[in-house]
Order: sequence, then structure tokens, then C-alpha cells
Amino acid sequence: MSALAIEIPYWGQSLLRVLGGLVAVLLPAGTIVYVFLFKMMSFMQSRLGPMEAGPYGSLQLVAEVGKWLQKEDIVPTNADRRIFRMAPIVVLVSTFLLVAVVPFGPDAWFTDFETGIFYALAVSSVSVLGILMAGWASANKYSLLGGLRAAGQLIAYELPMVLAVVGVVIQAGTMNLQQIVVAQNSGSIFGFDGLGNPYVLTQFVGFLVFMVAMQAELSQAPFDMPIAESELVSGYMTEYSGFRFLIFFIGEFATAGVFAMIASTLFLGGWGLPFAWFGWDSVDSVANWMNVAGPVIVVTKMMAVTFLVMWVRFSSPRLREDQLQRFAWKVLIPLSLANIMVTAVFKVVA
Amino acid sequence: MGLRLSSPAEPPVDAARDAMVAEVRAVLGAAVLDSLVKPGDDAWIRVSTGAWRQTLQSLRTVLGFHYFCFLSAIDWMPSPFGRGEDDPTQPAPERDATIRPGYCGGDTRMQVFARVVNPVTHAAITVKADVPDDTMTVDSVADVYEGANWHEREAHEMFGISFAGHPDLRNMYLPSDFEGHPLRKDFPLLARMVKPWPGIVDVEPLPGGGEGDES
Amino acid sequence: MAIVPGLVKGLGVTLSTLVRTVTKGSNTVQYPHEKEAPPVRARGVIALHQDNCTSCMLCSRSCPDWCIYIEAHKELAPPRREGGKPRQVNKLDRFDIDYALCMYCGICVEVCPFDALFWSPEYEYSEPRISDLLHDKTKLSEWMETVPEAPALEAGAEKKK
Amino acid sequence: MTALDDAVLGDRQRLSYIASQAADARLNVELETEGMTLNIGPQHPATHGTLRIIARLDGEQVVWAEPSCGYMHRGYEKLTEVRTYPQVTTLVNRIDWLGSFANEVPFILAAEKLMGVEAPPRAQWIRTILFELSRVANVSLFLGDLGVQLGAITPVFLAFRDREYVLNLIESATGGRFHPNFDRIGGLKDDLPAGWIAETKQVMRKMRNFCDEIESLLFGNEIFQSRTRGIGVIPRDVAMQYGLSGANLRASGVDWDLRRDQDSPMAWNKVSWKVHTHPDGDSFARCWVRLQETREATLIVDQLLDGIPSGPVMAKVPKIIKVPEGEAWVSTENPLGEMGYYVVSRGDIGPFRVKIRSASFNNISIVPWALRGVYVPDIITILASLYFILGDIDR
Repeated sequence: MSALAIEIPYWGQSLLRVLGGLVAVLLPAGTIVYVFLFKMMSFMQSRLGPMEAGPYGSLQLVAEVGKWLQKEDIVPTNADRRIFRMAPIVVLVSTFLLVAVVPFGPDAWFTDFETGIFYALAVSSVSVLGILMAGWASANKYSLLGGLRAAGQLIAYELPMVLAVVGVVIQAGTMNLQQIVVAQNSGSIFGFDGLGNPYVLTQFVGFLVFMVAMQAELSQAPFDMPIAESELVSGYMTEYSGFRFLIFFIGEFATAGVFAMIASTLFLGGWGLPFAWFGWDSVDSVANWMNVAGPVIVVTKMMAVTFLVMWVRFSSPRLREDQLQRFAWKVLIPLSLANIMVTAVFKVVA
Repeated sequence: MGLRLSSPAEPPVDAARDAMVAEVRAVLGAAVLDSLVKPGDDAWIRVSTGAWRQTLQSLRTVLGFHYFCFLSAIDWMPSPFGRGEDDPTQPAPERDATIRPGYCGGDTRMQVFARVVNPVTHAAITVKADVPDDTMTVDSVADVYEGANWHEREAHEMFGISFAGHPDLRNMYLPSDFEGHPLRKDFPLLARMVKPWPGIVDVEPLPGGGEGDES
Repeated sequence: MAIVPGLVKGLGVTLSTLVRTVTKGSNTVQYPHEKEAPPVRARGVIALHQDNCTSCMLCSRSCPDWCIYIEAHKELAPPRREGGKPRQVNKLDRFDIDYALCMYCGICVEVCPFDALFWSPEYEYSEPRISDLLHDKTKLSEWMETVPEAPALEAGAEKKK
Repeated sequence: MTALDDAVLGDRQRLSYIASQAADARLNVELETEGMTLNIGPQHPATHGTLRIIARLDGEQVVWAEPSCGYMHRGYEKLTEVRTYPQVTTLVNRIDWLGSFANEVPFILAAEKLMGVEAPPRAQWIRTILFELSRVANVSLFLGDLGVQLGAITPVFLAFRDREYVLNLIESATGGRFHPNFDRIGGLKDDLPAGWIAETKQVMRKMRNFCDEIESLLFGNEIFQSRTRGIGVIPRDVAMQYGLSGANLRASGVDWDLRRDQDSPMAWNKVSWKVHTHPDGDSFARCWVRLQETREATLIVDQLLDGIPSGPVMAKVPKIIKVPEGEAWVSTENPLGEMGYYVVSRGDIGPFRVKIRSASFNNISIVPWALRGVYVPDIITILASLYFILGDIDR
């Protein structure tokens, strides 16, 4: 316990945070691509997936990155060059901004925002901007349609997502993600504290709505209309090649990873284990080794959430844009509003 | 919806098709120039060029041939190129160039023909009409059977037949500036023209005539 | 309305396929490392038995794509029986098949009256350049080794004469 | 069309038709904005091949759309004129390349009809079995591809996985996976290899299992249903005017299957099976009919396998085939629909003229009609459900 209690100077902490941010974005992205996109999808389709690069194809992604980096960076003649080039970066930046509020341990956090979840939901829509920029600047009708669909869809799904989170915020009584984690792990369900109070149980409706909205936010099937390779030929990404496409690609899966982390923070108890197991009563009494174990726990929970996302993605066909909007406005939003009401009532009564 | 067993022996007369052709003749009157029924096989009629559209109209509305199967044309002139298997070193062989029409006769080089089906009785009939050699025009039936639209476009570009009253006779397959009509018999098939036939015997004889048994 | 939503059923299908692939192995074959044996009748490549060919040109003439090129010359061969005249035989100079044109229809193999052409299931003869797909008689003869026996026929089939 | 009068035809068909008419009217009345012309194809994932669709859009709604084909026109009708009868089968193999064997059959039947020969019974049965196998191979890929068109990636891999078994069967019997070229005038090239029947029965079980998987993965899926139900409704009379055939026609409520409704020297009428129709006429109906047909085809094959008569597979025909002068039309119920050949012979070794009536050409000619007023994603749904093979459109 004491061995891990090291004092790190401020510059060291900053450096660790920058490096940690890079790792927290890129490592999950790589893992998700390999484990889910390469292997799980292949296995679900009775094949093995990449097997040649590295043991069981584990270095396939490295090979792919190498391939993409070699490719020519093509900008279409009629494209708006500057915006076209900027767009993928904007998308990736939003992911980095997002990871900043995810807590990984009692002291392992990047920033300790009081309004963390509010900030997270706000910056997550920055990626829409990038997508819209890409779609518009490509000077391609497919890209344009894809970009507009993305904008419409992501905006429509911000609302149910926010409303789903409101239930959690009400129950936890805070917008700080660290506090939400603590509230879940130190809480109890009707006096039983063996599991803590993971909100996936008490906020199940909220969890469902959040997962659906997340699926849409990430443009994964059945909500992948902005990409829709059989209609729009990859939508806003149509004209991208080489490393700019790579950035979009990383961005897609890194965002999936970060959103899954936020989901596990909000609903699965984040980095924590139920405090009752160890007899901790607040965040200050949590043992230091949780700073190392925490990230592992978060990543494990993230993988579980991503598994759900990817499983649905590989099994379902695509909705139509108008059906998706109808679903968002007619089903998800009323559902999450009802959830908020019930939560509020319980909060007041309890 | 049971299964229908095929008749064991082929009947020498086909009462159903004969009756159908008689009915068609009764409706169309003098427009039918010729008809043919092959028992157990199929039925053909040939109508005059002017009655082409009226015929299909009546077949559809009066006689219940609602199902449009296909429309196409045929060039009855024998190909002046044969199969492209001539030896270029030898003089070109003589070829019969007389135009002989097929079933139900015909007076012109080109004919259009269409097949329509009665979906209730499953009776089908092939209708032919001559295409005048000078105008190369027949009436369009695209407003009778909407499906004929594409078939007429195809016949137009492949045979050079115009369909009067067709809404949009653009090329379907060929570029718009393509010259010639590929399915006409006098349009050479270049793939068979640019290369000599490898089947021409290329066995060098023995030097000095040689003797011995052919084996 | 179904009791189990279709979406969930669909998830079940993919999950059971995943489990089956993990436990029973995949349906695919890691090609250069393992190979599937093509069936005996597979039309992979045409092999030539040179000694049987009399350069009668039948294959070349029946080829729909004109992709068989034959040239030959006449030669005197020793007589079949003692004291006979020497025979005139056609000796192949060239027997090329252009596999870039070949449609693998098998008409040439069928029409050959002297059993000089055979199908082999061999399939690994791709070339980086299309012009290299024109194979000559030596190459075609090498494939003779890979020609399999014709398979036994299903019950009820009439024996070939 | 026997039992389905207008009352039974389903109000859904008519209501959806009215809805599409309303969409039409809305397009004309609502505020006129500057439209956008979207070129779908020739290189586009949804056109499996090189079909080009020019669509005039208002937002995401199609004002008018028109297919432009010919990117794959190979001129088969011209080529048949310089080929002999046995050589033509190698060409027609390549029209609908997913169900190649089924393409050979009507042409061979037409030539046989002109020559007055009939294949021996064993050949007829094996022909029918291979015909149905090619239907299974063809339509199973459609079922998988349907998923891809609608955004689900897994079905197509399942389809490729299980279609492989069927292709293996076709290959071990005929020697060709894709282009069997096994049919000869007067019979078949060869008899079946030993053990083939037992293997086929196993594979047919697998294919039925595949149909079940697709049904629960795709057809039962609510998203799939919401994407296909009521989309691209083709009423019965329109379908017949355009000459739609096969599952597209039966999905509009017309009970017409050439396998049952016409006499042909094949073995379909020797076994009992069912023709599936659907009253709705929408995309879902078309897909559903195809799914049922695949299942039915495996059952037909099973029944036929049990009763193959013994005997020769080749009738007596001259070595050099000259077909007597005449004209013949033969069509069969191919995987894609009615495939027919109008063969004109002049007593030569090759045909004088062959008109190839391919199913997809007629099936796709309805596209301008069917696409009015739909949304861009529905273009893909409708195209996918009409099911065309490019080689079958362009020939």
C-alpha cells in the first residue's frame, strides 16, 4: 500500500496525464479493432479473420496502419482543401477531449471536473462538426448526404443520451464522474451493499436508452446511416484515403472505446469495486493499489460494453434515417423522460 | 394448386391452341395474315404492319393476354460473313443471300415479334409483323404493355427499327454516338474478323511429296 | 407478435455461430498452409498427352474461343507391322492453349477422338502477366501427371461402352 | 392468380400503392427546391455489378430515377450466331452466373424440341436436381446479399459459407463450380459420381438450416421488417404489364410458376411441392417468397434424389449436331424468373438467331416506376428485393 504512495512532481503528473491520455485513447481503439472487428466478427461469420501478421493475426492492425501510412493522401480537386484536411483531426480531437474526464482510479484521473458528465456530453458533439466538415468539404454527393445524415442523427440522439444521464445524475446527486463512481460503489440497493449500487440495475431503463443512443452516436449498425456502405459508399469518408482515413478509422473505434468507458463509469461502477468488500467508506480511504487496478477494471468493463455494441452491430440491418428519427423522438425520449420522473420520485421519497 | 401431369402421348391436334387462334382471328379479322399452331408446342400469328399495335391492344384488353413476355426483332437476311471461319488466303466462298422468312411467312427483311401470355389460362402466343424495308418503322406498343418500353429501345438500337410513338428511343447498351446496328446480319462481328480462325489446318507436308500410308 | 423479439433472435444466431466457430473450428481454410482437394471431375487445367495427338484440329475447330493453336508437320514413322511401308504421321510442332481466353468449357476434351486431352484438377498456375498464360505443349504435357482416374458412377448409371 | 381475387389480394397492397401515389403528388406540390442528381453506379456496392441508376433527388426523396444498363453488355445474341449449338451453352452459362446450370436448360430444351429428341428419364431427373441446386446456390446468395444491402454484414458470410457446399456438389458432378456446361442436346455429359446422392441429402439439410438461420437473423428482425414492409409495392397488374417473373410476380399475388404450369420434359411434375405466393407485393413479400422457394427447392431435390430412374443419361444424337429448320420458344422458371430462348434454326450447325429473354431485364425495367417518391435507402431495398444479376440484364 505504501509502496505505491509516491509523490510525483507537477511536471511529472502532467507528462503522465498526456501519455495516459494517448494510451487511454489508442490502446482501447486497437484492442477493440482486433478483438471485436477482426476476431469476434469473423468468428460470428464462421471464419478466422486475419491470421498471418503475428500470432493469430494480432499484429494485423500494425500492418494495416503501415499500409495506410504508405498510401497517397488524395484531396479531390473540387474539395475545400483546408477544411477537408482538418475534418478528421477535429473528429479525433473530440475523442481526446472526451477521455479527459474519465476517472481511472481514486487518484488516477486527468481532470476532476465538477460538471464532468456535462462537459463530456458537450464535447462529444464536436465530432459531429468534424463529420459535417468532412461531408461538406469532400465535394461529393454521397459524402454530403452522409454528413447531413450524421448531423441529423447525432443531434437527435444527444437528447435521449442527456436525458438518460439525468437519471444517473439525480440518483448520484452529482455531475462529477469521480463522485458518480464513488456513489455507485459505496451505495447499496435496499440495504444490500454486496454489489454496491451499480446504476445498471437501478437505472436499467436509463442504461438501455444510453446504450441505444450511444450506438447511434457512434454510427454503428443498426444506426450506421451516415456511413451506410451499401447506399452511400461510406458516406462522409468516401473521399478519404491514406492516413486521413486512418484517423477517421481510429477516431471511430477510439470514440467507441471512450463512450464505453463513460457508460461503464455511469452505469457499471467505473474503476471501482464495491467498497463493502474492502470496508472502505469513502474515496479517501480507498487503497492506493486501486490506482493501478482501476484502469484494468475500467478497460474490462469497457470491453464488456463494447461487446454489446459490436454484437448488435454485427447482427442487425440498418434503419432508415426517418425511422431512426421517429424512434428517437417517439420512443427513446418519452422513455427517458418517464425514467427521470420515476427516479425523481424515488429520490424524493427515499 | 395441385400438380399437373403432362399428357402421356402428344396429341396430333391441339384443340386448345386451335381454339385460341380461332378466337384471335375472330377478334382481329383481316389483320391476321397467317397463323400456325404446332400441336403441343406453341402458336404463332402474323399480322399486317399497320395492325401491329391494334393487335396487341386487342390481345391485352379483349382476349386477356395481360402478361407481357418479350418483344424483339429478327433480321432474316443470311449473314454475308458466315461464322468468320474463312481462310483469308483462299477466295471468299459463295454464300446464299436469299431472304427466307420463318414461320408464318413474311415479305420483308426485318420482322418484329412479341410474345404475350394469358395469365389465367396460361395460353401464350407469338405475334409477328413485318417491318417495311423503306421506313423501318412500326408502331410502338409501349403504351399497351409498359414493359415493352425497354424491349423496343433494345430492338431500336440493335436492329435500327423505329417505333413510332415511343416516348424515349435512346440507346440502352451502346454509347449514343455508336454507328450501326449490331444485331443486323450485315454488321460484322469484329472479334471474328480481326484474327484468323485457328482451326485452319496447318500441317506441313513431307518434303518432296513423301510416301507412306496415312495413319 | 413473437414472444422473443426478432432482434434478440438474430443476436442468438450470431452468438451461436461464434460459439460454434470457437469450439468446432471455422469453415474456412488457411489457403497457402492448407489446401482443399478439388473434386476429381474439377475442370482445373487441360493436360495434353502428346503421343495421342494426331493434330486433327478437331479441338481447335470446336473451341468456342479460338484459343487452341496447333501446328504440325508430316513425318515418316516405322511401319506398324513387319515389312510394311513407313507410315506418314503428323508430328506436333506447336500445341498452345491460351488460358487467358479459355472458358474452361471442356468441349475440346470431349471432341478429341484420340484421347489426347484430359482435365486435371490442378489450379495453381496463375501468372502475373496475362501473356504468360499461353502455355505450350511441354507445359501441357507436364500436367498429365496430375490427371486423376475418372470417378465411379452413382448407382443406376449405365456403364460406358 | 387462381384463388386470389381482388378482395383477397390484401388491402395493404392497394393502400401502399395509394401512399406512393400520394408521395408522388407531394413531390409535385411541395416547395420547389433545387434538386440534386445522384449517380448510383456504375461502380457502387449496391448494384452488384455495373448497373447505373440516375436518380433525381429532392432532399433524400427520389423525384425520378432511371437505370442505365449496358456496362456489361457482351452481345450474346450476336455471338450465338457464330457458334455451334454445343458452343452456345458455354455462353449462356454466363448470363446469370449464379445459377448457371439453369440457364443451359431452356436452350438445350429448345434445341431438343427442334430436333425432336427427348432426353432419357434419368437425364431429366438429374437435370431437374441440378436445376434446383443452382436455384439454391443462387437464391441463398440473394438472401445473404439482402443483409448487406440493408446494412447487416453477417448474413452474407453465412450465405457464402453454406452456398459453398452446394457449389461443391455442382462441381463434383459437373466439373465446374460456376459454369457447369453439363447439359448436352439429348441428355447430360456424364452420370453422377458415386456417393453424390448421399452427400446432396446432407447438404440439403444444411441449406434448410441456413434458411432457418436467415429467417431468424433477418426476416424476423423488426428493423428488417420496417425497412422492407410496404416499400416498393408493385401491384399485380403493373407487374404483369412489365413482364415481371419469378418470385417478383408471385410476391404480387400471381400464382404462376412455370415449373408447375407448363409441360416440359423435366421432373418437376413427378414430385409434389408447393408454389409460394404473397399478397403484399412489397419488398418483404419478394424476399419472403424467395426464402420459401429456397426451402421448397431443397425439398424438391430431396424427393427427386429418392426416385432417380436408372438408365442412360444420353439419348442417341448424331455426333455433329445439325438442328432442323424451325423456330422454338422454351422458357423455364429460373432462380431469377422466367428465362427463355427463342431459337430460330436454319438447319445449320449453329442457330440463325437466338432471342434471349432474361428475367432480370424485365424485372429491372420496372425500376423507374417503382422508385418514384421513395427515399435513397429504399432505392437499395427495392433494387435488392427485385434481385437482378447484371449479366442477366445486359446479356
